[in-house]
Amino acid sequence: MPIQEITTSLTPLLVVAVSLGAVPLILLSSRRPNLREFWTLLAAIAKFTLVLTLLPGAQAGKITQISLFRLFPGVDLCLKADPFGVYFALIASGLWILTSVYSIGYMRGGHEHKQTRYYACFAVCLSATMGIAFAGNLITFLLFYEILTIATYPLVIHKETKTAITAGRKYLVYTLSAGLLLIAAALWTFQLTGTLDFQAGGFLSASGLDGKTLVPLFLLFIGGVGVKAGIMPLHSWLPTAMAAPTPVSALLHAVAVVKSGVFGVLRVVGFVFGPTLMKQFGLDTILIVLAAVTIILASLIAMRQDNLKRRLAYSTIGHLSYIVMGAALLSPMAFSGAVLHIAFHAFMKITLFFTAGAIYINLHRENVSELSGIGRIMPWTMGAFALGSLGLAGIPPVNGFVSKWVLGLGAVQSGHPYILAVFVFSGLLNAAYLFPIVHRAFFKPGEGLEGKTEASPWMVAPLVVTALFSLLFGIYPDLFFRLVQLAAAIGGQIGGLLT
Amino acid sequence: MKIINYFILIAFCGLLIYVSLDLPNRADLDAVINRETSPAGTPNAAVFYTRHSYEDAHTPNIVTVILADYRGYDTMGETTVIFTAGLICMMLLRKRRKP
Amino acid sequence: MTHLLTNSPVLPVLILLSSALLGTVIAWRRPSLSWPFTISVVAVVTAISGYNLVRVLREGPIHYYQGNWAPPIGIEYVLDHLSAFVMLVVNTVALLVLFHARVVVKAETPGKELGYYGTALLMLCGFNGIIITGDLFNLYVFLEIGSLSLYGLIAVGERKAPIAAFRYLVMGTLAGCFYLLGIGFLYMKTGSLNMADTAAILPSMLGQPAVLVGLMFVFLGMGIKMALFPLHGWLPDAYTYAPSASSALIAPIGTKVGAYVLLRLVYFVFGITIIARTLPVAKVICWLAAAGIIYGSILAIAQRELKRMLAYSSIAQIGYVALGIGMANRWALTGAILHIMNHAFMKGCLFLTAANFRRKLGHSDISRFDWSIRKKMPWTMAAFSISALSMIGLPPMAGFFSKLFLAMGAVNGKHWIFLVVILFSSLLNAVYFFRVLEKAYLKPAGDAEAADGACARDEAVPSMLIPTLIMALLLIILGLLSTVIADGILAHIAPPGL
Amino acid sequence: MTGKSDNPILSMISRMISPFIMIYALYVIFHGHYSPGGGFQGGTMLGAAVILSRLASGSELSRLLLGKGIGTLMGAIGVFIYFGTGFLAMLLGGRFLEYKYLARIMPVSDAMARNWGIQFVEVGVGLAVMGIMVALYDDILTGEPDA
Amino acid sequence: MLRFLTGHYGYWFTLILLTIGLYGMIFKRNLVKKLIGMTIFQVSIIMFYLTCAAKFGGTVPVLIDDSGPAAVNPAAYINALPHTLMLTAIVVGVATTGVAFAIVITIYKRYKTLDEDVLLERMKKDHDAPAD
Repeated sequence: MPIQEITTSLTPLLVVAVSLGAVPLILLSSRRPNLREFWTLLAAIAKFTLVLTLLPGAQAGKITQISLFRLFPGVDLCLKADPFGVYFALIASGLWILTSVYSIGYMRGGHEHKQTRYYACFAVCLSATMGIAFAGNLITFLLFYEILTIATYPLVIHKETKTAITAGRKYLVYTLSAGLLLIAAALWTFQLTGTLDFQAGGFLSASGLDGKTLVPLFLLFIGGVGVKAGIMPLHSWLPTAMAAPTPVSALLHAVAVVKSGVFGVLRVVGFVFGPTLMKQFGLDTILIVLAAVTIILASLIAMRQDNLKRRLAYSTIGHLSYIVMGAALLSPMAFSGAVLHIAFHAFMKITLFFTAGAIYINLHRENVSELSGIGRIMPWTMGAFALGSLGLAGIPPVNGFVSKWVLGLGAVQSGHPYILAVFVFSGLLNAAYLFPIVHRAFFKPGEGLEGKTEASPWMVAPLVVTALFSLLFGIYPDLFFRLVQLAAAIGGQIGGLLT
Repeated sequence: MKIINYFILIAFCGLLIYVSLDLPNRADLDAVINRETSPAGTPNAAVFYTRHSYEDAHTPNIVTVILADYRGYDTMGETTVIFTAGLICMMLLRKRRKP
Repeated sequence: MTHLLTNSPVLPVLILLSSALLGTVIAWRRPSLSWPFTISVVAVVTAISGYNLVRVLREGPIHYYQGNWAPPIGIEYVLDHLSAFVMLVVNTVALLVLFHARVVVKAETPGKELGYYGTALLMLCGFNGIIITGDLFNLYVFLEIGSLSLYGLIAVGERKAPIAAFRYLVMGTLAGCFYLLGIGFLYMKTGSLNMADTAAILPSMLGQPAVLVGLMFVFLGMGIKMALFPLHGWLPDAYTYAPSASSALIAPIGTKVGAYVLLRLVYFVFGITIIARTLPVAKVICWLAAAGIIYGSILAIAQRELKRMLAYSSIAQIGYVALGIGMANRWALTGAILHIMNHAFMKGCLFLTAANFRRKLGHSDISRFDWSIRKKMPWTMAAFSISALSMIGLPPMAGFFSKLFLAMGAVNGKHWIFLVVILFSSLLNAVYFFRVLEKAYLKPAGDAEAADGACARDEAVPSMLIPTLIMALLLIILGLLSTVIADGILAHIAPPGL
Repeated sequence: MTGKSDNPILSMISRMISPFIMIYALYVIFHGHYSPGGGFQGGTMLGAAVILSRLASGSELSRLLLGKGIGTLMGAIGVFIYFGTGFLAMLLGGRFLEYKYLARIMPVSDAMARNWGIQFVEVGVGLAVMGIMVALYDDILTGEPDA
Repeated sequence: MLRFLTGHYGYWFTLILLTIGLYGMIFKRNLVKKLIGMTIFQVSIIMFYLTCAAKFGGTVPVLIDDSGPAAVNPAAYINALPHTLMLTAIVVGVATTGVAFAIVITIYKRYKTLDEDVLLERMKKDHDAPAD
């Protein structure tokens, strides 16, 4: 594997700590909303800039890491900012800024209760996500993974209605059991190899293990991370959790939580098992089948949903499996496609969720069938929605096209051309369940819309921005931070080790 | 429930008889407890007491010496036990004094 | 003074004992004196046991001969890493709980402070003696001191308390008698009462019925004392009806001491290898513990009364410790000892919060909890949440790490079933703790927003709140440091055959 | 039973024999070195003597013999004598309960120092046992206070 | 065989006593009878220890010759250690019984019965609030 130079610095720790540090401030200023939300924004921006400082190193393929005290015999609490981690952290923290702005508009517009708890938990979630991104070994990963689980729970049940509470319970049962599976997997791995440090190309490949051990171990791992990644038999918490307020759905169920899941899948495939083992014992086939089934089924189910957010949730499930598929294909191109899709899908999907939230706050409508004609009164919002749906369907010039294209190339490169069929078919399905909404919004006469206008700028601005980003990335993918090169580098780093 | 109790009782009794068969003969002079040294070669406490109690404490009554000197700590312990009992009875039963 | 410090191993027990006597004499006329006196004494004792731990870490195990009679002639105190560590934990928890106890005791057992604090001191004295002694019969004596005080501390409780105490007394005395009978058989075979000496002699008479039955009786006795699954009958009522202060004092420490003695005897007297070759005690312990974990957790779900729920969860938690003892490998042993510490703090914290609820709300009935108690006592609820998360075993709380070690032990020993039990049980814990948390934090739709103002802040007094919060804080700190502790202290515990 | 017994013979006899019981108890305590006996046995007898007078002539009268509620205190003092003896040895440079160090403050040989130490201890035990016996009797007789 | 019987009948008596004590503790529904069973149990354990202490030709453990350790013949005196231990055990038993009776008196004062079955239903009857 390529020798990477490792520098020690506090920055990863600061990235994790900054929003945690914001929590007490947020709690203390619960009486003064403006101050409270100032803290949130400040933390968000600080976090983003801190991640930016890590970026050059990552682009140069360097690793910035810091090892704190012992967490488990032989395993430190280790935060390691490798290119992949920095990439994920960049997306999450960047989108947090927009989401915070949006949340302010949403929570105030909706006169939500317990906003302090909301912002505090939000900050904790982001810290946990950063921790997951920078986790240098499985135990650290586990630590932040569980913290994320718990910190998300109050957000899911935020509304405290019956449905929200049941959704929260379901969420807890799924994610806690997943965490337990992950614990079992990690400990078993430790028993087998004596180390848990992530390593490009996988550290399990060093130990000569046979399929009888590896397949169950792999299934344990996938069970552990697959719940958050929404792989098909384990997905059903995700649509239920849409009971949460829209910003939560937006950030956590399009960016932080689910993306942590797929991030975990990529970590497991690329950094625990490694392409070689995956291929050798046909573990990739398991993953490919799961992903393909999920992609198709999710899209099919999405078509039958009338509730907009549920439809988006199923679309999310489908697109997460694109990423899983990219991981399973085990070729450099496929990996970089998956990595790209993490970012691009985040932009598109967050746009759509923002839109749904704006519609809900503005018109109190959340069913597709009620959206007739709203395009005329909310042109910006629905325009953004249209862009997002184009992207999800994979139609140029929106960024969804780029990542899908790279994924397709990866499929060919890794000798699974038939996967292309899956991609194309699901693309059609995407179009089939998203375009009708756009059509209905713009070209059907709506009723009960008299005197309604565009939603508050606090909400419209972020969603327009994300939509524009999607467009720009589609036109010139390497626009910001040379994301594509970074993704390609990561893909090469993981997939290039296939021997 | 009663069946279980009977079972417990019978099991207990059987266990005791089983173990009693293994115990050395009563008052047997060469049972382990009466030997000079234990199987591991360490001195046997009981014999040591018998031999040394007088020269150690100028007290013929071996029991007294063991009670108050060799194993005096035990004795203090159970003096404490009985004091504990007194204290508890006081706590449970004595009329509270008016403050 | 320096000379006294060379006697430091025996000092905690002596100080506690003498101060129980002095306290009775001093506070005879003025019972109000007894609380400050007790607190200062326990603080001193805690400091000394901390000093002992440091000393052990510096000098290695210390053997202290009472009356300078070398074993097996006399009684020896063995201050090794294990005993020093457990002793420090026990005294720290007791210090915090007793600090918390002042208001509760004055309210729940008025006019009995004198006897109460004296008995508490004697209980601590007994437990310290049990932990540190190296003599089988001396252990029995101090076991009786501790148990008698427990009966008393429970019996002063509410109306039903004496009945619970009586059941506990009968069971406990039976346990003591079993223990006495067991060491009687051992004495008949070995002619020695010293632990190290017995451990040296036993291998020569491996597998003889008397030794095995002796082991069985000792195991039975300790099983009752530590409320191992089928022998737990006394526990729920005792914890529920005891005065809040007592249950907060007993739950963290009482059963742990039984578990500690079991660990001592199984690992250091009989030796795990001998047991493995002759009698499947280790296996039995494992299976009983696993059954107890499931049983306790499920029954805890069914309870309405907070203290009762905690009592059943104690049965489950002691199961973890027993499981760690039974699985008999280094990971599991470390996990068990860590869990002795962590559970002491968790349960202590939980019972302290229960006491705060009883003090402020007048009840600790889960079905009567609602969102208002969070408004009334936010800090107590915060402490409760932290310790609940810790009980469930979520990072970064302490419970997570001890369970991690135990699970690693299960993996290491290839006990897949026990691994499943350990992991699955934390889901059950989640069920019965989140039930309480939901009630406390979520407002069911329908309650008017206006009612928010209705329930003003009504937090427990500082003397009750501070120890609760300290414990909650310790849960996080100890959790993150657990591996440091394991490497620094517990790694030195080297029972033969491990 | 708390009232004065109206049976003259009982009170007469008890008052006659309880002093003798006490004397014998003291003998048992102090002669424990040379014959079976010692603190417990003697202490129990002392307690028995007091309890006998309690039984026969009621607690009002027999309180003259041993005040009510003093029992626990006596117990504490008795245990403290024991503890003190051991602790004194510790202060004088030995281990806990290492009586031979008492020779530093007593003009006797080590062995005799042990002898004396045993003596003190036995007295303490006797006192404790007697006190607690009587205290138990009194408390159990009183029954639980009406809260 | 005869040697074996003479050597073991002592144990058997104590074991029978033990079983009787356990029977009392398990089967009797009256608390005081339970206590009696408990006491029998303890006393029989004491007897067991004392049975172990015996020696053929051994006499009371009070030395009659004071001519140094070597001269003393341990076989001449019965084993004193169990006796000492049992002095302790006796006192422990007394203390336990004392506490037990204190508790029993409290129970009787509150429930006016010592029969376990009656006690259980009276416990069910009174729903008294927790002490506070």
